[in-house]
Amino acid sequence: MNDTPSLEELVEEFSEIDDAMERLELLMDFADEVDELTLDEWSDDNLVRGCQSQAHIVVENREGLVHTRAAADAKIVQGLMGILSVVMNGKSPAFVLSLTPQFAIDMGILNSLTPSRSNGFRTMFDMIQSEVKEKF
Amino acid sequence: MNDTPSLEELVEEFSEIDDAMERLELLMDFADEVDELTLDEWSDDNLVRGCQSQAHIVVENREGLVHTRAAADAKIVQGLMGILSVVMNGKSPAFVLSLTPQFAIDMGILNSLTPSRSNGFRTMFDMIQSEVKEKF
Amino acid sequence: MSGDLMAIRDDFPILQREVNGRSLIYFDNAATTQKPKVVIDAMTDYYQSMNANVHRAVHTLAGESTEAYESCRENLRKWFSAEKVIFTSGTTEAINLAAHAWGKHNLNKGDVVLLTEMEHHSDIVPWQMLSREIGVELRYVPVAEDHTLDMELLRASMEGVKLVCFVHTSNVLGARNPVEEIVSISKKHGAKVLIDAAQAVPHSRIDFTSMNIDFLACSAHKMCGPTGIGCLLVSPGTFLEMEPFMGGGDMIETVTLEGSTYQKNEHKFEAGTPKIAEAVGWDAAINWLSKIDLQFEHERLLDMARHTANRLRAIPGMTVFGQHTDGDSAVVSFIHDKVHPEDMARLLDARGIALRTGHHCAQPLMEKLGVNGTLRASFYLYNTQEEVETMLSTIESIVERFS
Amino acid sequence: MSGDLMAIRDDFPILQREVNGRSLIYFDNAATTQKPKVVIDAMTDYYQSMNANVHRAVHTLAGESTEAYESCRENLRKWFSAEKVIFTSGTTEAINLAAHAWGKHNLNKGDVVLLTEMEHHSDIVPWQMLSREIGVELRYVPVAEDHTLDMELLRASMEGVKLVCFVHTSNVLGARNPVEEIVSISKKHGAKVLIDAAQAVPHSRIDFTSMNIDFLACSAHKMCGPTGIGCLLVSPGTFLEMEPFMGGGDMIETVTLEGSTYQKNEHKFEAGTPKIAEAVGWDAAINWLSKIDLQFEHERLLDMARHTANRLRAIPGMTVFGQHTDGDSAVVSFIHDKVHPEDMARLLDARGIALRTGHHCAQPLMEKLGVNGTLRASFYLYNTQEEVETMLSTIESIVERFS
Ligand SMILES: Cc1ncc(COP(=O)(O)O)c(C=O)c1O
Ligand SMILES: Cc1ncc(COP(=O)(O)O)c(C=O)c1O
Repeated sequence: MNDTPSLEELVEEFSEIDDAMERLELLMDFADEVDELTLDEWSDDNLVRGCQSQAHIVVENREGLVHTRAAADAKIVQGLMGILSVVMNGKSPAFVLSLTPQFAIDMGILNSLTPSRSNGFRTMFDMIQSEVKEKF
Repeated sequence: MNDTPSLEELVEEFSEIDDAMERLELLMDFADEVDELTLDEWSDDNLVRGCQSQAHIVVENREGLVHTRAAADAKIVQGLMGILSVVMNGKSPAFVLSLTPQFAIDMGILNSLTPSRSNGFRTMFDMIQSEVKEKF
Repeated sequence: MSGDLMAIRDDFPILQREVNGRSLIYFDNAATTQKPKVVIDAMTDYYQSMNANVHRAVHTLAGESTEAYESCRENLRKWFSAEKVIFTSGTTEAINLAAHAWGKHNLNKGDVVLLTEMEHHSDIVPWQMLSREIGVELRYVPVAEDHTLDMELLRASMEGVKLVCFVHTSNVLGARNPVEEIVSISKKHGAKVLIDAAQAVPHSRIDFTSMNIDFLACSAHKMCGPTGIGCLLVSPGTFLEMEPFMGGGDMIETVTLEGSTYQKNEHKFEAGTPKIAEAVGWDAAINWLSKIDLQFEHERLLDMARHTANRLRAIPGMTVFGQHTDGDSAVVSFIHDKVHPEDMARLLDARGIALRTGHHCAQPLMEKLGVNGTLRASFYLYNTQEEVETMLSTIESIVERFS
Repeated sequence: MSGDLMAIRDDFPILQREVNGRSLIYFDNAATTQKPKVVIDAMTDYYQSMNANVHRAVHTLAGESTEAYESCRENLRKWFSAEKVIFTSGTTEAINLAAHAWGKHNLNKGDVVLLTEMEHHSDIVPWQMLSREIGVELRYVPVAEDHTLDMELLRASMEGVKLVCFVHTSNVLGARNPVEEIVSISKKHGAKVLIDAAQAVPHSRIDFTSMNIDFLACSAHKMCGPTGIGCLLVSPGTFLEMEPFMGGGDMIETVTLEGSTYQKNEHKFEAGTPKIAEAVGWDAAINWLSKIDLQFEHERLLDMARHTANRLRAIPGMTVFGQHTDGDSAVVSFIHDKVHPEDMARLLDARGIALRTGHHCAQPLMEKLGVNGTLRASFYLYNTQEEVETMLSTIESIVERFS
């Protein structure tokens, strides 16, 4: 866990990239960081509603620490999930609840946080926090 | 009939007045030119629909010449009727049908001919022409 | 003129306009208010730099447009302390929406909808149509001799009432109704409450949640915003009882040939491409209004209305309607027994002064007042005492000359 | 780029915009088009110099506003050769209006409304709602293998059909349906016809009267006009069969507590303060469009679409929908089997290129095509061949890199 970058480091890494397409490429690389839900685990219960792509996410309580598992058909969406995984997995519920989704803007990978059918990030983020509240 | 001013003369008379209120005053003077319908002649049949004020108008065929009779509760509206009376009464149907309502704009007494609930002039004008078509 | 007022006037480009050679004096604010430059600019800027259809796309312009559109809703939520803000094309559509989406599905034949004789047609006709459709009974609270609602009769009319709809502030009389009292009576009888706040929202902050009502309807164009947009505020509980009104894009979750499922949030009631630029303009209007001391302005304008009413009452043959008590809005309706309202309005217009004439979409109230129509002067933030004096002396001289 | 095209581009301020450091390439025109400066200026000018509520006042601004509002209607009457032009907030409201004002009062339980699988949700959901309300039966003409309407099945489906509703030009496939043939079949069976012309009106002149149909719905925002306004064209005979939809100000003749009588003209269906600035903007858009050689542009854009479709088809793993035959509109829907549409759209956006992704409010058609959604590039007057080449080479390199 020690070698996972901090949120600040991630924001810096992304925001240093000038080219928008390169930023998205890097984001897509984070798709691999997701502890992936298998296809048969996809269900209406863990569906991120309002996403344009198929996206699923679950939050587990692993000995008092947050662990997310997720999957999406769009790679950029799974990349966003990857960022959330890196930032949140293995962290305390208090830490996860202290986060705001603003970092996605600061990273330069989203220009809006308004939940809408084209922007499931906010919805994913809110889903995680509310599951954390429920399960811890 | 000889001493009735022509439409051109009327347009000139009005358009020479700079002050809008004075133009309206002159217009109100024309209310007296109307061959007035008595109150008990006001009916749904001769109602100018869509006027804000109460306005009534009838067209008579007097030996092949047009004669209008009219009345309105607003003096400016009756003034407009007065102008129409001066211009149309005693004239041939062909002449009346050849007129367009544009002269009210040229006179500077209306800024719109769109029939609407605040502008019954166009409606009055159209009513006369369609009655002329019917009765002659 | 105070510096503040001068600054406010500077924000309104239309005040530079001349009408018939005179500076425009715009006293038709209850019909629609003028727009500050920031509102016009916000819409121009929207069209010049981010126009796109909202919600269903990932490209930058669509993201920005969605953000702009939804940020108006967010702003309205805060401005009105309301959780559910459904965009409509105005007050009228908002009330029709309430009638269709809630009334039709939650009221039954014989249920009573209580209205008042003071309502704008927009708060009468939708209910008459609903009544014809599903057989609800309409009952009207009369306007008393003193031009206020007859509260005794209101209290006596509550039997069987399931919904009470009334105008917060009359567009003819300026009268602010005893809102809190009516709400409390209604709630005691278990009735829902819809308030037509078209004339209230321009003049005061409304706190929807603390009013404890179910619906509130208003229009942007009467509060410095653009035409073509308004909203219906709905309490969260009542929101859940509403069925879709219009069908189409944006309000659905899924569509199959067999049937459709709907969105769960406000979008459920916003079928089709929304009023995007209009929301951007309204957002800017709210931001502009939030810098104005509305309470101070309300009192200043009400003083103007009282002064106007008093001076008009001093003119022989003049009847002035309304009481102009505290909380009323700055609207003065009047009529002269010799000079027809339409003549008066046209003569005033010849001096650049804009007043409205007619029944003001409140024919039942006109009937009660015993007139076909009135002249109406309604004041707003950019109006000055000087303008009022000009109007008053012009009216005085018109009456002198033409009666 | 030709001089004409440069002149057209100069009229659109938003084309100066950069997205992610690149000049905006806007290929989301089927969702909404951009606005020429004259349209934006007309609305600005309206708000800065004549804003007032329409119809019921005699003052100068109200007269000018009324004139401006009604002159848009007059312009549309001429543009579409239509006698009755009812303003709505868009295509969606126009179809809902037809369903409520005509369908509900003229169709009976068991009557069939014929739709197609190619419809936009706006031409499905209102009829599903009507079906639930009054029990009309909905029947859908299938889309054939070649992505055109199955005309044989259409012919075979006419039994009991009282109303045929179909999309003139598909927003997904660009397919222009055989409008004349469908109308003639429908009329032979005595059915009324409603056409969803949202995608047709931006690309060609429509002559409503000579089409011999009953309703046509369209939106201003897809033809260079503002958001928040559209219209329903209605044939004079069918117009007389329509009952009011929404109630309120402006649509009534008289209101009493007992009931109301309605206007006889289009105002009957335009309750409340209308979309005034929006009409002014639309009017300007029509005037701007009237100077464009739409036939020429249509062919230029369709060529662009064909070129795009061909180049895309050459990419391994790419599926392209639609035929792009003569008369079709310049819309290309496609999907790659390795690169998710949302990823593709975001990567294109990183290069300033705006495409839409998703189901395009046509889920039944998506189902038929066997996809959840597509990418869609749609071209309009200001788009250039260079922009298309940029998009194509960007797509090619994205596919190479990310699949
Ligand atoms: C074919 C078609 N019909 C209807 C609509 C709905 O139009 P609006 O959203 O403007 O009401 C659209 C646009 O999205 C469309 O493309
Ligand atoms: C009290 C009241 N209710 C309703 C309305 C209708 O508002 P709109 O025309 O914006 O729908 C108005 C304005 O005309 C009003 O003054």
